Order: sequence, then structure tokens, then C-alpha cells
Amino acid sequence: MTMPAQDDLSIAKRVRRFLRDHPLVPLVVLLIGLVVVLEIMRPGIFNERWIGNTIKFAIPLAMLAACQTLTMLTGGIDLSVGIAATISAFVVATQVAILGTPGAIAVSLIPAVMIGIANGIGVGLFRVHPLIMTLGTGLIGTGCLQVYQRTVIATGSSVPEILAWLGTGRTYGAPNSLLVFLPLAALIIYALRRTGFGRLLYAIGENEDAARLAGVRSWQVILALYALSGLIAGITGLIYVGLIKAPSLSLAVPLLLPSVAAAVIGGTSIFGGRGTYSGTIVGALILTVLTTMLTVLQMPEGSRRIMFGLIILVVTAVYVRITEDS
Amino acid sequence: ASDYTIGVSNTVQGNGWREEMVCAMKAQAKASGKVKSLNIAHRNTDAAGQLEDIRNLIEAGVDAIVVNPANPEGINAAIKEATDKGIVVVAVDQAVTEPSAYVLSNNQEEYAYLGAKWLFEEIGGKGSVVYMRGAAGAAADDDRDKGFKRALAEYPDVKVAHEVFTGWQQDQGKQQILDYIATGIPFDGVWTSGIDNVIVDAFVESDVPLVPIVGADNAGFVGQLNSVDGLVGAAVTNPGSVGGAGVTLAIQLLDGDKPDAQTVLVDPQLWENKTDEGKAQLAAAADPSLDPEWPVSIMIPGWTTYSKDDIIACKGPGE
Amino acid sequence: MANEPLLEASGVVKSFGAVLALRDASMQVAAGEIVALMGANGAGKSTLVKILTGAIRPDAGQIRIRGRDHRVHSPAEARQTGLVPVYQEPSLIPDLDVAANLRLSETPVEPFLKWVEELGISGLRLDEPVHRLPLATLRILDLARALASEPDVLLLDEMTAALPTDLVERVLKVVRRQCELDRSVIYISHRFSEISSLCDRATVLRDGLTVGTVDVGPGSEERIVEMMLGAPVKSTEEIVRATGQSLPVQTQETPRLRVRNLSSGTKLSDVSFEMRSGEVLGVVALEGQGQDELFEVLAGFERPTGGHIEIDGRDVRFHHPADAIAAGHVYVPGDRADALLMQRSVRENIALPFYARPARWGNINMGAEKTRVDGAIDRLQIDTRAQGEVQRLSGGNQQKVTIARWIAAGVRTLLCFDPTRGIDIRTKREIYPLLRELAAQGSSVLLYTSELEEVQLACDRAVVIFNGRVVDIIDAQDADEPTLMRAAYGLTNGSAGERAGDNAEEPRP
Amino acid sequence: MIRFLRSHYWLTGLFAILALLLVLTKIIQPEYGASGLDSLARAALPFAFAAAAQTVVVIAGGIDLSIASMMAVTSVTAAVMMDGSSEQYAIFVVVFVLCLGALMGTINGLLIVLTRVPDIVVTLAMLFVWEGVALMILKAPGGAAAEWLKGLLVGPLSIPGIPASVTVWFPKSLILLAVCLMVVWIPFRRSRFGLSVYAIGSNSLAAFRTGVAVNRVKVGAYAMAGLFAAMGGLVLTMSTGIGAPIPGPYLLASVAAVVLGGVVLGGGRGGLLGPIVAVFILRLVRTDLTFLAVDPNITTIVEGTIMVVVVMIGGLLAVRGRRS
Ligand SMILES: Nc1ncnc2c1ncn2[C@@H]1O[C@H](COP(=O)(O)OP(=O)(O)OP(=O)(O)O)[C@@H](O)[C@H]1O
Ligand SMILES: Nc1ncnc2c1ncn2[C@@H]1O[C@H](COP(=O)(O)OP(=O)(O)OP(=O)(O)O)[C@@H](O)[C@H]1O
Ligand SMILES: [Mg+2]
Ligand SMILES: [Mg+2]
Repeated sequence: MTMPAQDDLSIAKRVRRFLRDHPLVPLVVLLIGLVVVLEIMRPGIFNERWIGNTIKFAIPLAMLAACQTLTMLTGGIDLSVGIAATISAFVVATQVAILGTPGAIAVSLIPAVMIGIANGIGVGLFRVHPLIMTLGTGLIGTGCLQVYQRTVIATGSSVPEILAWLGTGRTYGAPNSLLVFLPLAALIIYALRRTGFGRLLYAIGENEDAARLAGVRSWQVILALYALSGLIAGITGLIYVGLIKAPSLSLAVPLLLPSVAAAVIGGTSIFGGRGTYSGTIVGALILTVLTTMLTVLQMPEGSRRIMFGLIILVVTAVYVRITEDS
Repeated sequence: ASDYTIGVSNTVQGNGWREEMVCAMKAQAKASGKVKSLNIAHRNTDAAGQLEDIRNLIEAGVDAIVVNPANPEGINAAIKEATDKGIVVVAVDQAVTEPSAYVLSNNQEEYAYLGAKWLFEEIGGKGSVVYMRGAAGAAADDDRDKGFKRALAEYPDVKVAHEVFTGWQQDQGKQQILDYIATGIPFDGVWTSGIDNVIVDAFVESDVPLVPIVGADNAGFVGQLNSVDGLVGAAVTNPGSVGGAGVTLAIQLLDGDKPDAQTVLVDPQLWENKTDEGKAQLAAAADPSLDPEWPVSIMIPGWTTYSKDDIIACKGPGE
Repeated sequence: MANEPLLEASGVVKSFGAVLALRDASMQVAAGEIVALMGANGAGKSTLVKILTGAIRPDAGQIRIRGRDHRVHSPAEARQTGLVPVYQEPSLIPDLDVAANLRLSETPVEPFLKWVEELGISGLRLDEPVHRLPLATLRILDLARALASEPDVLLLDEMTAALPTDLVERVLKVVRRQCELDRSVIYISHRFSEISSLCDRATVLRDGLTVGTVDVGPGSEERIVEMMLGAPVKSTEEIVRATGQSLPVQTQETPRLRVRNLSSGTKLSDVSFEMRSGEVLGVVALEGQGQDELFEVLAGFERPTGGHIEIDGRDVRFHHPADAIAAGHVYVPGDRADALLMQRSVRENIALPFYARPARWGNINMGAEKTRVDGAIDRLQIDTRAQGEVQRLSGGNQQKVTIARWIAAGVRTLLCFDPTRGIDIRTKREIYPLLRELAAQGSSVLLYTSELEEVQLACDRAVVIFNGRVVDIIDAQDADEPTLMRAAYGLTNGSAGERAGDNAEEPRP
Repeated sequence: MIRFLRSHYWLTGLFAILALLLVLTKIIQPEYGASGLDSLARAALPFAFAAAAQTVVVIAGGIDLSIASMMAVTSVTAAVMMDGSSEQYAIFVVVFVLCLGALMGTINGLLIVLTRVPDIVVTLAMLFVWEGVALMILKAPGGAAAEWLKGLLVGPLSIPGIPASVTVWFPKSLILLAVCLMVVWIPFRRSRFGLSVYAIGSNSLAAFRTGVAVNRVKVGAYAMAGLFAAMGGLVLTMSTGIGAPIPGPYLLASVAAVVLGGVVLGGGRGGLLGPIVAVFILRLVRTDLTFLAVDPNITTIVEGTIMVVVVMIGGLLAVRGRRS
């Protein structure tokens, strides 16, 4: 009877185990791989300017994806973030002339948070399916934005300096939006790992009955969660309007599907209980780099989209292979 | 007497151009004094969804329908059903192939041709341009592509360095041009399908020399043509107010005045900021109080009778 | 059993990532033989069953059936070769009705119904969705389905763990009959009484290793336990006696918990009893007599439709388990899957109640958390080799985590619903004293158990419930199995209701 | 009966809402009648097929984000093939396109099973792939549809012997929908395959232990979704007379209908009827809003509110139902 010792493992096995226990590593490796491919496709693109641009565009995506990650952890989803962000952006641009920058920023976050609270009440207290609830509040938000837009057509719009500076400016080559994003990301990562609230998100997502048994009133957590999601979406809208500098009525709406994609590519499960925000951030970067690839690929639009889809598939397939058990 | 009810069907929501179109319809209906109410079906959908909306409008008993068609052929069946019931149908912005409908459309092919020709001329008839199209698979984009290709054929030394679809989305257009600028591959001009002001911003923010840029007459871009140092460019008009013109045509038809032709094309104008004449046109057209996404050509002489205040108020009859 | 073995496994190895579940497992079963597979929680019994029936693949090892190599890739293939398991977890599809489940597994309905009847379940509706059935019924249906396919080798993995005593008797009878038909059974259970009444031999696993096979007979129990645990152990009675002296009862004292005329829905009607601090009060009942509802009401899951709950003399109303917890009432449910976050770590599972209130949503003091959690892990001796995810723990260790949580969070009244279900003898010997110890420190414990012998080992008194009412309250020294059994069937002499009522008013010394 | 109502409280509630809406419609627009029903049915067709496609995969425990894109592929394929070809050839086209749909679905399913990537990611990727394929087949809206195919959707059914005043209430499009769905769904529900789809959605480990070939069943479910998507694509071409390569708004609508229809995301529970009724409810809401000539922007608000409120009421009813 031999005792196969625990450390008597081949290097390959050990590498695999390491990758499995640190799922962020393969994700980052895949990201780097994509960048290398891009550089081969378009030599010279990998420069300071491009990196800056990529980060600039990845940040709003990663922030909206934070809303998806957090809600998905509880088995939910937030389809209203695209419109919530857009509303904040539009309100700030139209109110800045009237209220001044600080006032406009403060006022612009209110509707986003209200959408979040409405979601929280619907999902947490009335048990409406998050998908329907957030789809519904998204529609309601869209309508309200259009009505609001009617009332302010004559006032014109302008993007506050500070937001433009945050959205497009750079300091020592680094995008200024990092000033908002890095603390936010650190806070989210910390909150998920080291706070009671974070623990409860995972707990509710995996087994709500078990959480209840442990004395958790889940509606409280859900309400706080969706309100937070709305707030993050609102802040994202502000950063995004600073970046695009054109407050349109559908500004951040196109980011909705990619925000879900960034979270799932980063390893978050839509059924709840599994996922990390650091994975989501890398997922957002991967998607942004893929979009660039799609832009610089010279081929008909149809084949371009096919390539885009296939790359997403291959990247995640490789990732799954590397990280799965035995 | 103000007793007509007019139905409106539109399939894109949340876009400044379409908002202006709807406001022009409302303002014109009110200004005409002949419309009791407007019944507007306005949402994001496809041709099949528009069929549904038109049929609902028929059921609702409207006298005329002004429609911005999702594509030229897809809604013919419902248009036929409407005209069979004696309802007047006017297609605006985009033509339809159903012969019983009247068409009052912006000339999309000409839009692209005019701008592209100016651009190729501007870069001296040779060099490479970035071709930033609209949404892949959209009928209007296809029409514009025909115009662009026609101009391209006239300038054999002009090459398309890069062709992308912005999906008519500001953020996408901006990221695409920034990505392309980052590759460092030189190019001599940019043609856009209306996603224009973010392109100028991208050049300014990236600190690279501006190249000639062609866009639409959106308030934001027109303002930039007037104010951005070193920007040479041209705005091609693509009036959203064509909606108001459509309402006028529908009322005329209901009143029994048949126009000479079934199809009226509104031909675009080009305003460039190279010549003094062009500068004057642009300065006159500029309107910083408008939403940057709104085309500045808020009226079509001969077709619309409302005032600027009317269209900005965006109120229909009875509101 | 001289003839060639029907089933023979040798050198079976299986690892799950870092956890080596089986190192070198082997066993033999001859035709017509009932072999017990014994081992502590996490020894690898379930893993071996899964490998034999094709649910998972071994890393190495040889399995032969009737001398021929046995390679199956799915339980369906295994069934074709005559190997039919009843796994430790229910395997019926929860959202389908019973009939659809039978169709899916291609089980003939007639024999199935016959077995169900024989196993003591009456009034089963074939169009009932499975998720509405109680756990015990699910286990019986699993078994009936396995029997209906007339297996050569039947593998029963803790089949009886969740069953009340009456059903266990039926199961044993049916299993015993299998070997008369020259069929074999591999039988896993932590209950020695079952093993000695049923099995011919016992193969013992320890830490994934087959340490030997023992013929079951008088006196073999001590040997088996020694092999399982690798060391001689004190008997249960000794341990319990050492810690669990019944407290002298002070009648004046306000009871910790007083339940008056409690009812809930149709299942629970008019239950009254009292429980004092420092008392372990047993609850004894046959399947479905209202004990589930009683615990759910006391734990704040359901609102009672009538009656009162008093804690320390004050009337309380629970709207949510959180209210109950705030009042010191904590609940350990019978089905551990209800209580655990299977994908999270042992630590997070144990620490979960710490953060339930919004005031505690903030920063976690990791050091303090670790101390508390480790304390509870030590106290319950949880095998934390696979602590990264609770689902990788063996069933018994999972069960311990559900209790450890409340040891760490603090408890005044512990509502334990069958806590020793599926728990090995060593752990049981840890849990009884633990309950007694908690009681000795001033907590009270309400303990429902499906194993009647536990009542005398762990409890001070036992409340017997029949048909939603308290029919008797029996002191531990009188609560031998026959007495309890008779009471549980509602066969107490005298007017049970009155006696129970008297008891509630004026507890017997 | 009571037992049926109780166990199908969700469906009962949906039918009640539908009936209520029909009454409401009649009040708003007294002329609403057979022709209104006809256009309602025609409008519901593509949504109904999209919802059916989504229903199958959701029951199987998955989700398919590529449904609208597959509808676009099949729609343009049909339109291109029928462009300039004979009326009889269209029969072949229909068969071909249905097979194409099933094939696309099979590819989705195989990729999920083989790559072991979660369903949502695979079908998200395939959303782009199928969209690209549609664009490669047709750059801009175009193509044609056979006249008899278009005619299948128009007007009421005419059955000899039954007076027109009766048949007028049976729009061909509604009959077509019912027939297409039943031809696939009834055998599906009766088959072992159908059971297996519910089983893997309910608990795939238990299904595997019961002897279900989990992967094969999953691929089958996706293939069936592809088939329904192809039907959806075909009716798009039939109603518009052309093919359009840009996917319509059917993805979110299908998910919404599935959830509204009482199919549980995560799998195992629900049926086809619920989502179909939900589709009709959503369409009828839109009709009513058009009749009321509500300001178009308010329309969006009302639509969102109704969606949320319906589910809220449904949820409250469900809780009541369980209590009693
Ligand atoms: N403090 C409170 N304020 C407002 N409503 C409450 C409060 N506590 C409970 N409720 C109501 O009671 C219901 C139950 O909510 P509670 O938080 O107690 O349960 P839960 O944790 O959400 O679990 P479950 O939904 O599974 O019952 C809620 O829908 C809510 O309407
Ligand atoms: N899927 C898995 N992943 C990781 N580890 C596992 C897995 N399944 C089982 N194990 C580990 O393998 C060991 C053996 O588990 P197994 O379930 O076979 O024990 P058991 O003897 O059946 O215990 P019990 O009596 O508690 O049911 C345990 O340490 C367990 O943690
Ligand atoms: Mg086990
Ligand atoms: Mg509750």
C-alpha cells in the first residue's frame, strides 16, 4: 500500500492547480495574449496613447459591469443601468448651466439612485424577477428621460469641465478617470471580500433559504444592493459623458449588453453565488481590446462580427479549460 | 376646420434626429390648424414591429399616416392595407416601394455623394480617407454607401484606408477613431455618416493634426466648424424637419390637393468652412441653444410653417 | 461464501483536486450476501459507491463483475450490468411528478408501487411533484425504484439516515429479503444496530483505505469501531454519563421556553410544553406528525395559526427567523442542504450569522472571525481538509458545520432537527456531549431525533407528538425504545391530551 | 378543476389578464373586432416563436441570447432564396430554412457541451456570429417572399360549410401559430426527450444519475430552439416580404415573455402556453396604448409600469395560491 504523497505531483499539475486557485491569472494571461495578437495585426498600436484610450473606454464598461457583478452575485441582474447612467449624464449636461457643477452632479445622481431603489423594492420586497423589474424600470426611465428632454430642449447642454477633465484628460500619461475608478474598484473588491455586506451577497445568491436561516432579512440586502447599483450607474454616466462629450438620449445604453458580457467573461455566474470584481475588470478590458481588434480588422462587417463572437468563445473556452477541476 | 387625425409611426427612439422629426411633425400639425390630434407610435423596433404599429393606427381610425419606414419594402403590406381603406400614407426620410404611398424623403444617396465629393476634392483628389458608416444592414446606410461609392469611382486616386460601422452611436464612433489614430497609420480625411462631433473631439483630445472631416448638419458639429481652430470640414444637411414636411403633404392630400409627383426628394445642401460664402452659411445656421444631436436645419422652406419656438416647444395639437 | 465474488473492487484511487478521497479501496461481494461498508464521515464510502455505479470515474483501480472487467461511464450503464444504487442524496428530479420520474428511469410502475406499499408509504399520488414530498418519502421512492429494476447488486448509501424508526424496520425487512433471492447488497449506515441485524460482513474504510473486512457477529461492533477510527474508544454511554447529569429541576423557575396551545395549519394542532434552561428536551414522533411544523414555528419560519410562545415568561411573536435568532432561538434543520452555502468555505458558512444585521454589514475583523470560527471547528472536530468549499466535505462534516455556526454565534435555545442524521459514531459521540455541555452552560436544547435510542443518551425528557398533539411527556430514565415507540404510535394508556395539558401547567419533577 | 386552477394559478392569472385586456380594448375602441384580432395575431407571431424558442432552452436550464440573430439568419436566407424563384420552390425553401435553424441550434448546443463554457457566454458569442452570418448573406434589407407564403398570414381562415361570420374570428396567422407550435410541442411533451429536457433543467446531476444523456438532451433542446427561431425568421420574411439582416427586438422580449409566462429561469419548470399568452398580453398592451393615442414617451413609461405591475400581481397571487 503506497501512499501517494501530496507533493509528488508533476509540474503541469501544479501549474494547473495554481491557475485554478488563482483564476485571475489565466484571465490576465488571455488579455495579454489578445494584446499581443493585436500588436501583430497592427504593429505599433501598442503605445502609450492606445493604452490610455483603452483604459478610458474600459473604465465606464467596468463600472457598469460592477453593477452586473454585484447583482448577479445574488442571482439578479440590472438591465436598467444603461438608462440610469444615460439619465445622469443627460441631467448633468442640461442642469449645469442652471445649478452649477456641484449642484448638477448631485441632482443628476438622484434619478439613478431612485431607479435603483425602485428595483430594490420590486425585487426585494415584492419578489419581482430582477430581469423583469429592471427591464421595466429601464423602460420607465427611458420614457421619463424623453419627457424630461422635451422640457429642456431650449436650455442647450454642456459637459461640465471637471467631468471632461476626468473623462478625457490625462495626468503623467494616465487617464484621469482612474482617479474615480481605482478607489471605487478597490472599495468593491474590499467590500466583497472583507465586509459583512459582501458575504451576504454571496450567501443570498447561493442559497437564500440558508441566509434566511442564519437570520438575514434578504430584502434589506437586496434593497441596499440595487440602490448601490443605481448609484454606481449614475457615477458611470457622469464619467462617460465626460469621455464622449455628447449627452445623447441613448448615451450609455449600448454599454448594457457588454456590461453583462464583461461580468460573465470575468467568471461571474448569472445564477448567483459565484464571481469576483477583479475578474470583471479584466473581462471589461478583454472586451475593450476585442472591440479595438474588431475596428482594426480589415474585412467585411459580417466576417468581423463572426470573428468577434468566435474570439469571445475561444477565450472563455480556454479559460474554462484551464480553471476547471481535474 | 381642424378635424384630421394623423397617425405617426417611427422605429428609432432615443436619437436626436428622430426626436427633431417627431417635434417637427407635432409643430407642423399644430401650426396647420387642421389637425385634431396626432397619434404617435414611437419605439425601437424592426419592420415587423412597424407593421404592427401601422395596423394599430388603422384600427384606431386615423385619416392619414406619416411613417418613417424601417426599410423600403418591409412595410408595404400594411401601407397597402391603409391606402385600400382610403387612409393617406406619406413616407418621410426614407422611400418606400409601395406605389400607393407618397414619399417625401431626404435623398440619402445624394447626401453621401455630396459630402464625399467635397472631401475628395479637398484632399486634392488623392490620398486615403476613413469611411465611418452608419449601422450595418440598415437601408439608409446602404443608400449612402451607393452615393459614397459613386463619388469614390470619380476619384481613382482616393483610397479608403479604413471602413467601420459606428452603428450611429457616439461612443462607438469615438472609440473607433481613437483606436485608428493610435495605430499611427496616416490618413487624409474622414467621412462620417452623422457621428461627427465626437470625431473632432477625438482629434483635439489626441493632440494630432486635424484632417478634413465631413459630417451632417448637427448643431454640435456645425458649432465646431465655426469655432474649432484648424478644423476644415463640411456639414451636409439632412433635415429632421422632413417630418413636418410629411405632415404638410398629408394634410394637402387630405384636402384633396394632389402633388405633381408621387415622390418628392429633399436634396441636401453642403456647407463648408473653407470659403467665406460657406462660412457665412454656417454662421447663420449655427444654433448653440439646440441639442448637439439636433440638425440645425429645423425648417424646410415651402414645406413647414411653424416657428423655431414651436418646434422647440414640441407640442402637438391639443397639448 | 466460497464461490467466486459477484463484485470485486481493488486498488481504487480517486482524488478531487487536493483531496485524496480514496487511496486504495477494495471490497468483495458474493452473490446473496449483504456487505456493510463502514467508515467515519469522509472515509470515502460514498465516493466508492459513485465509482462502482459509474457516476464518477476512478483515477486508478480495478473493478470486476462476475470475473469480468467492469467499465461503466454512467449510472445508466451500471444499471444494465445489474448494479443499482440509492445515493446518499435523493436522486429524483424535483420538478417532475413521480410518474414522470419513473418513465424517465424506465422503471416499471407496477413493481414500483408494490415496493412502495411494502415499504410502508401509503396514499402516494403518482401525479405529485417530487419537490413537494418529504425527505423520508423521497428516500423510500428512491429505494422502491431501485428494487423495481431487480438489481443483482443493490448499493444503499445511508438509505435509512433520514427515516423514522418505523420505516427503517420496513427497509431492513425488504433488504434482508434480497439475499434470499440470491441478490447482493452493499449497505452503508452509521447505525450499528442495523449493521448487526442485517449484514454478513463489514468492509471498513479509513481515510480512503480499506483497512479490513470483519464478519459481523456478537462483539464485532467494538472491532469495527476500532478499525474505523484507528484507536479504541470509550462507549457512548460512558461519555454521556460523564458529562450529562440531569439537572435538579426547580419548579419555581420561569421556563426558558413555554409553548401553549400552539397550532399551525392542519399539521400542528394544540401543542403545549415547557423547556427549562439547562435542559435537553427530546421530541419523538413518527414521520409527519407535525414535528416539522413545530420546529418551523419555533424558528420563526412560519407564523403559528394559534397559541402562544413564551420565552423567559414573555410572549413573543416571530415574523422572520431573524426575530427568533434575536431571541436566542437558533435552528439546525434536518436537511443540511437547506442551511449551507455549498460553494462557499467552511469559514464563511460558520461566520454567516455574524453579519445578518445591517449594523454588522461593514468591515469584518478577520482575526476575530478566525478565532471564533476556529474555536467552533475545534470543538466539533470538523475535518477541514476540503474547507475551500463545503460541498467537498463529506456529509457528516457538513452536518457539523451547521451546528458549529451556532456554537460560534452564540445560542440560548438550540432547535436541533435530527442532527445526527448520517453522522458517524465518532461524531455522534462528540455531538451528544456537546449538547449536554451546552445545556450545562445554561442553554436549552430541543432535539428531534429519529433514532429513539438517542433519547436516553442525550435528553432529560422527551415530548411525544402524535397527529399534531403532544400525547406524552416521558422522563429520560423511563424512555426506553419500546415505551417511546408505543407512545409515538399514540398507544399511551390514559388520556394523553389531558396528561400533556397537565404537564404544561405543572411540570413533573 | 379547482386543483387544476390551483396548480396552474400562474397560467390562470395570465388568461385572466388577457381577457381583461381584451375587454378593455373593446371599451377603448368599440369597433375593435375580428380585424383587430387578426392584426394582433400577426404582430404576435414572431414574438411567439422567439418566446417558444427561449422557453425550451430555459426549461432545459440554459438561456439562448442568440435567438434574435438566428431569426435574422433564417429570415434573410429565406428571402434571398425566394428572390426571383418560383412559388413551388418556396416549399423547398421553407424546409431548408427550418433545417438550417435546427442546425444553428445544434451548433449552439454542441459548443456549449464541448467547450463547457456557460450557456450564456456561448450564446452571447453566437449572437455576434449569427449576426455576422446574416450580414454576409444580405448586406441590406432585401430579397422577396413567395406570394402564397405571404398569403398564409393574411385574413381569416375559410372553411367550406362554416359561415364567414364565424370563420372571421379565426385569423390564419393564429391558426398557423397554433399548428406550428403544437406540431412540435405536443410530441415533445409526450416524449422521453421532453421529460429529459425538464429533468436536466430541474437537476442535471439527478438526471444524469437517472440515466439521462445530459449532453445529448441539452444539444437537442438547443436544436429545438433553433427550429422555433427559424419559424420566427420565416414569419418575419412572410410578413414583411423581405429579409432584414439586423436582428429585431426579439431577444429581450423573448426572455421577458418567458419570465412573465411563469417559466423559471434556471430550469425545470413551466410550459409553452404561459409565454405565448404573455406575448399576446404584451402586444395587446401596445395596441391599447396606440388606441389611446398616449404621448409616445409616456407610452414607454406605461409599458414599463404595466410589465412590472403584472409580474408583481402575479407574484402576490402566487403567494396567495400557495398559502391557501
Ligand atoms: N421592517 C420591515 N419593513 C417593511 N416591511 C417589512 C419589514 N419586515 C418585513 N417586512 C415585510 O415582510 C415580508 C417578508 O420580508 P422579510 O425580509 O421578513 O423576508 P425575506 O428575508 O425577504 O425572506 P422571504 O422573502 O423568503 O420571506 C416582506 O415582503 C415585507 O413586505
Ligand atoms: N466533489 C468533491 N470534491 C472534492 N472533495 C470531495 C468531493 N467529493 C468528496 N470529496 C471528499 O472526499 C472524501 C470522501 O468523501 P465521501 O463523501 O466519499 O465520504 P463518506 O465516507 O461518504 O462520508 P459520510 O459518511 O459523511 O457520507 C471527503 O474528504 C470529501 O471531502
Ligand atoms: Mg457518504
Ligand atoms: Mg420573510
